[in-house]
Amino acid sequence: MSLHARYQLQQGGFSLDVAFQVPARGITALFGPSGCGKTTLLRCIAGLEKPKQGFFQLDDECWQDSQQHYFLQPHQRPVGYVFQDAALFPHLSVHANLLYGYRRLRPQQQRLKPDDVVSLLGLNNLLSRATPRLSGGEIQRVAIGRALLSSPKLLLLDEPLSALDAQSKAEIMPYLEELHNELEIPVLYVSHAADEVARLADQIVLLDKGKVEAEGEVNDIFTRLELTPAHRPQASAIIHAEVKRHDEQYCLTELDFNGNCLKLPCQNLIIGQTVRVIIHARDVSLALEKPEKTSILNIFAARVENVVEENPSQVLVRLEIDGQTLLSRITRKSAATLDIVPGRRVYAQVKSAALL
Amino acid sequence: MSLHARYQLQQGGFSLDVAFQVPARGITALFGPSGCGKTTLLRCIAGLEKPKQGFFQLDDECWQDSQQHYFLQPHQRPVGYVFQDAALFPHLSVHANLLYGYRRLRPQQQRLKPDDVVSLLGLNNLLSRATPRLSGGEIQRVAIGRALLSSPKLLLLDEPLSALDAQSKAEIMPYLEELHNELEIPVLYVSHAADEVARLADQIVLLDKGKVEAEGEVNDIFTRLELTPAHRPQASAIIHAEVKRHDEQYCLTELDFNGNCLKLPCQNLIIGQTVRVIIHARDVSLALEKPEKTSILNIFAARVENVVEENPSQVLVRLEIDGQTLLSRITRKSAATLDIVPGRRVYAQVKSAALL
Amino acid sequence: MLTESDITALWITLQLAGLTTLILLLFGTPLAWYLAHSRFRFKVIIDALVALPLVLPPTVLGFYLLILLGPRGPVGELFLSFGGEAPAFRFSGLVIGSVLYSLPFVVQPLRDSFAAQGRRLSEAAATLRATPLDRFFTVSVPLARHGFLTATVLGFAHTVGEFGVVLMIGGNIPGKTQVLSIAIYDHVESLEYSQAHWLAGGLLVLSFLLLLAVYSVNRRFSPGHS
Amino acid sequence: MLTESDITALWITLQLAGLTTLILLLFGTPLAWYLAHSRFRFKVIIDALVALPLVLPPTVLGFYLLILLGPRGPVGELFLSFGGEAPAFRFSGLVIGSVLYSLPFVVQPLRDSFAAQGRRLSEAAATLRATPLDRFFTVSVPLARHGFLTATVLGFAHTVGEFGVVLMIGGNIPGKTQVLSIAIYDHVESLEYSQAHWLAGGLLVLSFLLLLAVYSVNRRFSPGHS
Amino acid sequence: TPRIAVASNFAHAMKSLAAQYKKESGQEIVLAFGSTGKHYAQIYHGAPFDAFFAADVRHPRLLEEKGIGIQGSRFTYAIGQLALWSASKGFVDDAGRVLQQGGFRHLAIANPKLAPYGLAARQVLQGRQLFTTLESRLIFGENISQTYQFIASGNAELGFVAWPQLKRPNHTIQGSYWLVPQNLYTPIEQQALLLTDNRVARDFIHFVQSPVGQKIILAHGYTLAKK
Ligand SMILES: Nc1ncnc2c1ncn2[C@@H]1O[C@H](COP(=O)(O)OP(=O)(O)OP(=O)(O)O)[C@@H](O)[C@H]1O
Ligand SMILES: Nc1ncnc2c1ncn2[C@@H]1O[C@H](COP(=O)(O)OP(=O)(O)OP(=O)(O)O)[C@@H](O)[C@H]1O
Ligand SMILES: [Mg+2]
Ligand SMILES: [Mg+2]
Repeated sequence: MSLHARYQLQQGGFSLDVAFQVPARGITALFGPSGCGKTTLLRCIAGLEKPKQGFFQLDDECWQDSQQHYFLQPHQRPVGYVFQDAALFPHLSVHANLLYGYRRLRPQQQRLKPDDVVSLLGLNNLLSRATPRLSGGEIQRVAIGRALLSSPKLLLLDEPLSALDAQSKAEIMPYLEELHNELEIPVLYVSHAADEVARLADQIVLLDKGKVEAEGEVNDIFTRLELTPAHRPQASAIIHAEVKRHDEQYCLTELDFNGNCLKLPCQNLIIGQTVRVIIHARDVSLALEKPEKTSILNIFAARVENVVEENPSQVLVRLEIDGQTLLSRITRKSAATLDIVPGRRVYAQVKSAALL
Repeated sequence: MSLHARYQLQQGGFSLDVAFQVPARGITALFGPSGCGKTTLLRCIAGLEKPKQGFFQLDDECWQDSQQHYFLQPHQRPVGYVFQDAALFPHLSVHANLLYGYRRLRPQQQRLKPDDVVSLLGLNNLLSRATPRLSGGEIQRVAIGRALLSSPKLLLLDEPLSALDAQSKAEIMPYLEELHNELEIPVLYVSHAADEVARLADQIVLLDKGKVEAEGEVNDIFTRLELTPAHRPQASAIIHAEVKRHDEQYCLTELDFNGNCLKLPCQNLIIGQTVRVIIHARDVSLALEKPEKTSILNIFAARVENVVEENPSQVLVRLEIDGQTLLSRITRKSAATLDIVPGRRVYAQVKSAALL
Repeated sequence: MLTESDITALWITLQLAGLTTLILLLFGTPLAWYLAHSRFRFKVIIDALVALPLVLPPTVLGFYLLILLGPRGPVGELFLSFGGEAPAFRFSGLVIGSVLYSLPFVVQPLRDSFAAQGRRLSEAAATLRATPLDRFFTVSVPLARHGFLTATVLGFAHTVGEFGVVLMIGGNIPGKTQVLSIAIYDHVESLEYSQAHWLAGGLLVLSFLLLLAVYSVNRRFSPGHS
Repeated sequence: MLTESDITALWITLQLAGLTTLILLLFGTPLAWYLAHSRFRFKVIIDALVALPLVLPPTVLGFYLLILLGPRGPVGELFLSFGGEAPAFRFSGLVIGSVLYSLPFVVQPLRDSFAAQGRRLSEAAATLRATPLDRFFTVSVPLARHGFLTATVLGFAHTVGEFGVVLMIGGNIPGKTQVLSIAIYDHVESLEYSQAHWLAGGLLVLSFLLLLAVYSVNRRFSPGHS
Repeated sequence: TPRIAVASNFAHAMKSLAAQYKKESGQEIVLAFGSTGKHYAQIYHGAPFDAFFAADVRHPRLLEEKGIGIQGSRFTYAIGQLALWSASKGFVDDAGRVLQQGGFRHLAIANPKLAPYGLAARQVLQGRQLFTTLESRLIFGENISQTYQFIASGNAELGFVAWPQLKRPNHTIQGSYWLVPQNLYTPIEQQALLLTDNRVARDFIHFVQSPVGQKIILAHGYTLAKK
């Protein structure tokens, strides 16, 4: 169950030369600087570019194999593509845009209900509107809805949330997550927002100048210290934890990872469920003695594994807490003062953590 | 020296009815959910919409006054407008796009050099390219360059950085700041990214459903607790501080505010200079006793002014440190355990702070 | 005012113009699409060929068509050898002549409309499972609405007004190949001015109303387009 | 093969077609712009009027122009009252007739091109200090390139091929108002077929080369447009 | 029903003939008007006409020579008369002196290459040694009816038209004219040719040559060939 892609393409002065393989489930983030070829890659996968050398396979379905001279036409590929510039149909109303792909499916293929998508994306009042009269964010929401309603087997999202405000994002992101869980659609997700990526993605493919620079699990990539900082998403660690109990009084949810208790603002979770939590390095501070009478609830005994200088002022510290990796960003001065060296036992104070 | 704007406009089912006045210097952020009328407002200011009721004055120059039947045509208004969808000229090369406005200025009006703008925006390799062949981020950079080179007296930026990666942003943002300082151009800046707003903006105008919900200094708005959370940017406080000394050894810069010392990763600042620092509520934790042997360098004695429940799990605490306001977000449980009530003396631990 | 033969001529004219426009839209549309989107190096030749019939005076074009399509012409002989009849002096001949002569007025506006819309939206439709034909009809054609309108109006009106080609190849046979334009021309030629005025005036008013209706309907159904 | 008078006719034809196209582009462009962008309720009337001359047979149109422009016609009288001469049988008359008759072929493609580009980019130019005229010439016109090409080709070719109007209003004066189309026509009518063939063939080849050049140049200077 | 191709200049007379013929025989005749040059090309290329009434002698003769039509059926059905006409009263005198006197900018004639009336007009001018002097003022109609329109609309002050155009039944002549004596130009013979062995067409041609037919032709301003 995986997604293989291999493309070689020359476009003016730019050449794309990528090959990667990621699990065909969950969200894979495509991350990289402007002009590195993310859009071009998505276009290849959708079949809109026809590179001389190209191979694509999703699970056991091959869409393209230049060696076999095999090429599935774009309309035969079950992708849902949210274009970077939306590309709504100007001659159709919002409603007709949304249903364009939906109407072309056989009924048993229609896995989403238009009404659900419309209300989730907050498009109820816009349905009869002509698309040239929409605001930037409205355009993006319609584009997302249109792609989702075509019940794709692979979602290609090219910065789908860039024009949206925090609240719209906060509403749409959980839905995207749920979607890919429920419908088990793998998603390729282009985004410049490290937060978004950290929150949504399971895997990451880092691109630079048309080449794959790194690929792997989000946690792996986010905690890899050797990647050049410019391209590295926010340093963070991802923790797999189990829901233990709810503190009704203070509305907190307690999670357990490797015997440690992590408290989060209350979440609508079922006890016993396994969840993933992201902890950014910037939210983790270190202390030599266990801090008392502090507002920080999550304090863990940890062992320093590694210290890497991030810049002249700051270091990244890789910690181990009962087998779980955590990152902490502290000043070089603190590292010196507290004598943070590999092997040292410290307390990690986690100011905030977010459920993924 | 201020910017007055007052517009009433009906557009299909949407009505814009705003009036605000902000200082005609620095960056004013327009903040609000998708479809609230930000783009429409910018279009009014640029003269592209002609509302029945409208008034606009920048310093002592009136651009529009519907009561006097006075209306300056768009091309007579010295604005630099970066459109939400860029609107590059498809028939012109990148170079010709950049110079379109520049060439229409008298030499003494040309306050920026094309070469500088080009190299800052990293467009050197693209100059001869046709614009339909650019990537999303490249398009945005050209649009920014084109607007800047028209040496405007007012910059209107409609989500100019939404398609850019963190590094490009990090390069362009300081330039925008510098620009508006050096050239003293006021900027109206639409963005959904609270970080960007916090970093760049001096004033904020909060819009919702076509109406002004709040306006004022960034610090004021960010620390106002009564604004509905959905529209509120990240809760943060802004501190004015003076550069005191540089710690060469650990590459730290020490700032002073009201007698307190704030240490930041080293910055290229001149001693004696006054700077603004943003401290997010999420980065501030509280302790009753002064924490020792911790990696957190910035710990201040503070007095609790006010506690507001943000949601069932979390509270926002407004602190006073020698006359300076700071916000801290902690769990309700910690607030109860530590008995955080107005008047209480605490220690505020600042995990990170950023220069604006 | 109008004689019976004038009415017959009107009827033939409408049939001719309608059929010609239909054929032109049918064949001109794929041709226009090809010209707009193909990257074939020599398609400029086709581009140039399409406009070429225009530069010949209609009567002269008709003359050559007569030579070609008459029973002694190569095309006419072809028709005859297949058991048909040479198309000259029949309605089919009129149609062939009109199609050829009005071709550029249909193909060129369509080509421009197709070229102006680019491939972007057609690509979007492709990712939404629309087959090439499907997206052609649901995206490219509606987006080329203005082009189709112009093509139809120019093609139809030009066929109504054309008479050189039609006169030559049709032979002005009343009830068969005499179209309205020739009828008016005949009236003018034989100094029957008042009849000519009536017929021309009627044609103008009719056409004006038709055009007005077409443009108004088009306007009403324009979506958000400014 | 070509007589001297044929060459003169060719020369007059080129002048006529060139001047007509120029005038049409000059006046047709603002008209097309207006039709594309105005929100005036009754502009559909103008839209319909533009296409109207087409439905009349050229000779008939020429006949009415003759009456209109003649010394007893309202326009002719106007000319005379200003100390000018009635334009019939002069080059100016030919130009007036051709302009009127080729008007829709120039205005309609331009109108479509202007309408298709919307106002977006013109607005962008406005915020970059371009005056309305400036942005018209630096944004709207280049973006309507395809439309201008089509308008020019159709307008020019149609004027070259037209002869009904020109014959009627020009009086076929050799060296003055005898254009090539009439010359070819005369050859055909007077059974001088071989001369007609030569002339028609020459015209076709010349036009073909001209069109080919125009389309090739246009293609070479197309920026990134697919 | 037979179809007959008729030179445009003979349209009026032919309509009267056909109407009268219908009254007498009950037979319908379909008439297709046009220029003789076009008709010639069309008939040569197989146009379905049963008879051809040309505006001149040359075209039917050429057809006959090429073996088209019923050999020996060619005959002169009418002879045209030339008139100098102006739409203004008193402009043209009854001897055509106005031609020498000048006082006009445009003199309209039919194109001598295409129309026999044009040829005749040129002969008249040449006979008076006026052709070269007036050449620059000549306006050429494609055919005789265009020439008439040039003059009628006032664009040409005067010109040579066909007498039958002026002397139409139920039509009073406007302006001034000179009926050019027939000795000043080669007679404008108009010939007809039977193209098929159609019975009605043949019968109609007999009717045209009958006294009733000839009376109608004369009434329209033509003269007849001396038998
Ligand atoms: N011509 C129109 N007719 C009807 N409604 C319109 C028209 N133009 C814009 N609107 C509506 O006006 C509202 C404001 O649009 P505007 O583009 O100003 O929003 P915005 O604040 O810029 O949003 P975003 O952040 O999504 O870009 C939107 O709801 C939009 O749908
Ligand atoms: N037709 C073309 N000819 C030449 N260069 C091209 C063409 N199309 C794209 N490029 C270049 O290819 C590179 C990759 O473009 P692409 O759109 O894939 O970038 P991207 O990673 O999506 O960037 P962004 O984040 O800015 O959208 C860019 O530098 C772009 O300028
Ligand atoms: Mg991209
Ligand atoms: Mg907007």
